[in-house]
Amino acid sequence: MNTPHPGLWAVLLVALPLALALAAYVAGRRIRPILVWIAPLAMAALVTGLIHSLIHQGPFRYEVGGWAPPLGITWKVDGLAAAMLAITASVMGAVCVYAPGYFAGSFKTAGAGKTELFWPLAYLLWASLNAFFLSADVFNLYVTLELMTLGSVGMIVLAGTAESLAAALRYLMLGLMASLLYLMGVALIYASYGSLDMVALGGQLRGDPLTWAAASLMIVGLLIKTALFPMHFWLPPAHAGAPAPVSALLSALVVKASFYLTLRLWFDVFPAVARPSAAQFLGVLGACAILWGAIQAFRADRLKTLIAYSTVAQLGYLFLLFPLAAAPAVAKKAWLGAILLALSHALAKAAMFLAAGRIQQLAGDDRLDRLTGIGQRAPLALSAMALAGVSLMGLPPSGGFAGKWMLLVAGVQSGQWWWALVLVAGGLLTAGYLFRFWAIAIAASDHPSQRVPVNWRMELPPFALGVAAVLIAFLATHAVELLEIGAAFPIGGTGEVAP
Amino acid sequence: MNFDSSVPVLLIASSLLPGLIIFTLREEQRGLRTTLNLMGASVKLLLVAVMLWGVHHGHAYETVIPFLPGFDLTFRADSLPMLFVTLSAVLWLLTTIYAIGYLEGSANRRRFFGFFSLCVSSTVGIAMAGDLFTLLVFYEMLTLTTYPLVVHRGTKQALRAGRTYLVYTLGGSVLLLLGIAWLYALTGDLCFKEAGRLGDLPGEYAPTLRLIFAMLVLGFGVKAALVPLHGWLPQAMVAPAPVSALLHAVAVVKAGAFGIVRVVSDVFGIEFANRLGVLTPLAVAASVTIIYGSLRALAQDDLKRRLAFSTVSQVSYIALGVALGTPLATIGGLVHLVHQGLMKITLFFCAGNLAERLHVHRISEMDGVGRKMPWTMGAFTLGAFGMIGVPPMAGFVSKWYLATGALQAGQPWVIGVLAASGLLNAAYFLPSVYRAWFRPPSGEVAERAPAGGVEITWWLLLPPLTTAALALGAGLLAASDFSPLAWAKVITGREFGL
Amino acid sequence: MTSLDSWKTLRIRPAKIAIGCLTLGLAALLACVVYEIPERPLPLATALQDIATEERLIEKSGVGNPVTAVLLNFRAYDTLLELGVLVLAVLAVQATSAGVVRKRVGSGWKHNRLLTATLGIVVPVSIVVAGDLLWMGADHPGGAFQAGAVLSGAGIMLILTDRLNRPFFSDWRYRLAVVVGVAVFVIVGLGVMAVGEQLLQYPAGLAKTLILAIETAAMASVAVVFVVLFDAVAGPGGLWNQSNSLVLREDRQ
Amino acid sequence: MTAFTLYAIGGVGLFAMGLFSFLAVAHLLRKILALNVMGSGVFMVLIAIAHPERAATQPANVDPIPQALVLTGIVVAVSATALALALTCQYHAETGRTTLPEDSPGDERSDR
Repeated sequence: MNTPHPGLWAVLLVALPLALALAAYVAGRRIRPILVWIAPLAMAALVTGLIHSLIHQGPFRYEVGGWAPPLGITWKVDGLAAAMLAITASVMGAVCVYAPGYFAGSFKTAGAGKTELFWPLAYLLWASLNAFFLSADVFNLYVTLELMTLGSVGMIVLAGTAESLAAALRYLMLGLMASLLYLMGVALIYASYGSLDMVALGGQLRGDPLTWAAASLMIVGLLIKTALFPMHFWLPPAHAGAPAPVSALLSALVVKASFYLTLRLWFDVFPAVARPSAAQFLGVLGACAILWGAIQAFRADRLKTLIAYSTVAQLGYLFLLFPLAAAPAVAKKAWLGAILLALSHALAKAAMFLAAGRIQQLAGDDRLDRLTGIGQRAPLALSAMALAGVSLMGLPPSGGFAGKWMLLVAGVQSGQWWWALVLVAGGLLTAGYLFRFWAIAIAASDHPSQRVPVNWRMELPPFALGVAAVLIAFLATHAVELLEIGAAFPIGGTGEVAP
Repeated sequence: MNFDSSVPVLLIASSLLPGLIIFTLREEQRGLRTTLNLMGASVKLLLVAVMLWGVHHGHAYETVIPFLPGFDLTFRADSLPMLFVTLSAVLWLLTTIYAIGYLEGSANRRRFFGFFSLCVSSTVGIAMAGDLFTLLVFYEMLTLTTYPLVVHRGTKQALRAGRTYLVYTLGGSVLLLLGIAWLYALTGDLCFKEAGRLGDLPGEYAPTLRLIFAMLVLGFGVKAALVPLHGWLPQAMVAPAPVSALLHAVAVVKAGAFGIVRVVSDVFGIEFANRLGVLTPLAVAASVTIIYGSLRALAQDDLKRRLAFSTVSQVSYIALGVALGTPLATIGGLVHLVHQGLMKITLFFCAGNLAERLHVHRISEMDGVGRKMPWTMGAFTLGAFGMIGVPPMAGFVSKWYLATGALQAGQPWVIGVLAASGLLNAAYFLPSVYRAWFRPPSGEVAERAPAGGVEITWWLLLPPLTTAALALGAGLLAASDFSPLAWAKVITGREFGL
Repeated sequence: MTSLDSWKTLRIRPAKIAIGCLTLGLAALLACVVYEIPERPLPLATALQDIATEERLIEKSGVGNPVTAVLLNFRAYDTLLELGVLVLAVLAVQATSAGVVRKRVGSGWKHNRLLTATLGIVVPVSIVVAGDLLWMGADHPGGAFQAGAVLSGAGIMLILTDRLNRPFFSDWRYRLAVVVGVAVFVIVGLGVMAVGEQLLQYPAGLAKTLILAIETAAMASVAVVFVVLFDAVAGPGGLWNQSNSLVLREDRQ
Repeated sequence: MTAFTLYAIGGVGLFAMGLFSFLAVAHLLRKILALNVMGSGVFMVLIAIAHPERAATQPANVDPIPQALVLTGIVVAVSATALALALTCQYHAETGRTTLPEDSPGDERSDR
């Protein structure tokens, strides 16, 4: 047997977490060390293997079951998918190391059996995220979307409070409604083209009313799941109410997944109906999200609510891609910028939620007015927040800066200066609400600070994520190389555009 | 990577690494922290010495670090960067020594020294940046790393000062960010080049370029405390004395002034900027700042506030120098970058000593302090005379060149500004000197130190004495080969192609 | 009473009218769109026509019923994930009710003679019917889900008559039964890769056997999942009974 | 009007009715029912697509793919409904409410 088919990596990326989830459910605590330490390393190795084979053997399609479309389901493995898989592995790995400490510390009294459920749920979520990023079949994507929704809901209610129940219900209801909108779109597409394969559809779609209606249904469904303004209202209670490791997964990964599919559909499948006016409209919604999310974050009285509203705002940035990429001359820059932003936001937001969980545990509460001087008790967690915050604000030399700078240049170069203004205004607002927290955290506290030993397992993962959110900027050139692999999108070149 | 191209990186690393390591240390590991700090500062000085020698012999140290596609981090150390790098390296060592003594026994020293080192790294990055993008990256890093220092004490007042600082600097950053992006969209290249690179653009771009110039200068002007963007600086004096030294001399206001110099001379080019007609408004703004700062300084009783407004006034000499657009004035502006740093840091060190030892915070409390702390007040007096521009102090040299440059530019009104400023300087510095030496100790000072001198520890005394000596030396030995003046002449010669 | 108040008693609010217009518009739009579907060509459906015309494709699938062929061979991966959805539902429901201290209460129907007599018929018949559905599903309508649903009916009856009264979640055998469908699916899917095939690509000749194995496991999972879900929500002492006043009435407050 | 269009338009109608109910009604059980009606609408459209007269497999047979999709969709819907019911019961048990806090009756704002 010669070199393994690159599909092997992809298969294992889905099968391994799935199998581990089942094992975790049946076996309970017995396989905990595998879940916490070994599996994340194995997943990292698998992602590395996949990226390696992508770089050397190029992008590939994988026909699951050996049936070609339109009969079977295929995966499309390209650079963008690999980047999403890699970021998923990073965040998941950090959460796996972090979670035992969190649940041990936060749920001493509540049902201990309940926290056992975190593991099968998290690993199932991991499997469904990976399956989602790989899939190129619009119906299969529907099933994985549902998997993600149910998994997320199951994890939100682990918090066990009435608020988290309400948040989970709201999230579930809207998620199901959004999925059904999406599914109706899928039905219409199949009815008029006879295929569910995104690659095949991409070359064939016409710009007629039916396609337009199908595209709208699918994309609106996904926008609800991405919590784009004004459909964001379900997000803050859900992300703020969940246990911290769960919040990290939801804010960093789950909302990115539906954004990822929106991108794929918009640029790969529906270019015939994706009109510039629609792109500008999405940009406007993104801009509103940036402003509204920031204002709400500024008014938040709890740390986790603040971070959750920050997610609403940061998701808005990603939607500036649509109008900016509509200008061919700067499309590459806009692409790179938006993807870098998405990746660095995933790292930064996960870092923030995990650090917030630690801070909440130390302070017994995450109300901002109780956190005065908390920085002295959890310096490492606060450093993680600071590093992540640098990236969120878009200050150099972080991944957030890299992304925003590329978007900014794209905006100015294509003469769409209003998006450039939105970008910088958003950065200022972000600084506003983040410094509001930091000022509280580093203020001199009235009580003499008790020394708390650093809980490495809970403070190192967010710190590492924060560092990664900053250093990812230096991987930007490599990110371009990766994203170019098999890109049907307008990436390519080095981003150099003649003046 | 050969030695020449790794030097700029090493120079940044010599403060970055100690800073990062300090964060990992425990608060109690005082000895290790001090060793790291002093080692880093010494290594940096050594590197600077090597580079000075190299640049003097015609080397140019260049490094390119790939960053974003189309936007690399480029570092280039030739004569202008070296001027700033040398200043900040020397002052960093002295400020570190001072801070070790000053913060003895206070809380959060790990945080302080860590961010302090990062600040200096950012400053070196700003100095050596080979293009506007790199400059922007390090300029923003400087903003970020300074904030924890400004709010170091964590009091309400400090937090308010920190907020003001952020509002001003981040506002400036926005202008800078947009201006640089616009410039890039226009020219596709952000590299610095002597005499600028925009001269070839067609004439119809002139209004756009003027707007970009305004955005960039305002962006840098925030840190350079150009009126009316100076509001953060007097507030920030609530921070501990070493931080004031950092803000006023080592890094922050200097970074702003340096940015303005870069924009005028190496992005637009002095000649081209003159043709665009943007230099005169800049000169006027600088002059207004000089007079306004001095007037406000006169009205302050709080010593550190008075010094802060004095900085507002003095830093604008640098902008004024390049704005006048003649070789002599440019020399005056550039050399003032160094001179002002040396003199102002002396004054802040001394003010810190007074506060620390005698709890003197106001001018009106300074009666007789000279008798109690003769060495400190000696350094203070030298610094004050320098600020006024008394020969042969360094300040005199700068003002002399500025004045002759103004004549060369045919703008004699500037001499009036300089003279007025000199008088005002005298008016707000001489009373404190007079009180210190010629009035008997009164009130609290007398109580605290009933008999004889109460000079302070060497950690706190050595730095101001050194800087005062340097300020004196820079004036006395201005004609020598390695004086700041000689460097400024070399730089100006290149810029004007002389 | 102002006109506004009468609006409220009718409970027709402007928001509802707006939503009504919106959804009506959507309905009209979609109706127009689907109305014109029959005239459209299907550009990408060529391979599908092969299924119908070429008997070989169906033969290769190992089963005679085209729907089963799609579910367990052509698009078996969807079905695998769908079984994953079932597992997730159980996990999430368990997470919801885990904090609840369950009082196992009897339904009081254990000694109802009519029910006992019915059970004696229904349970064995269900088992037979389920087996038949599973076996017939290969070539006729039916299959694992239908069979599992029928089986679960029997299970639910046992629960309602207090004959099956167990803390399902804490019994590892039930947890194993919940996941066995996915587990067998994954094992088969990966197993065929060992003989050099793609994921879930059954080797020639083995298709029917493997599909039956998967279907049997899936049936077990489906049956247990439905029973467990029913028990958690509506069983004696389940969530429904704990919130005894939950009816289709809006809050009074 | 062919059988296909009849079913398809019926499905679209159900879908829209479900959507209206979902958006306009606050009671959680009604919302769950509404979602199921919506789902049935989509399934009906898919079944219509599979109709021989419209099937991708013209001219011979019923198209098995949409039928398989419907079966998958039903199982997903059942799972989701079970979870939604469990959550609703638990929510009601803990808070005594049958609506989410934001769209309780009397509040003009409906569930967007």
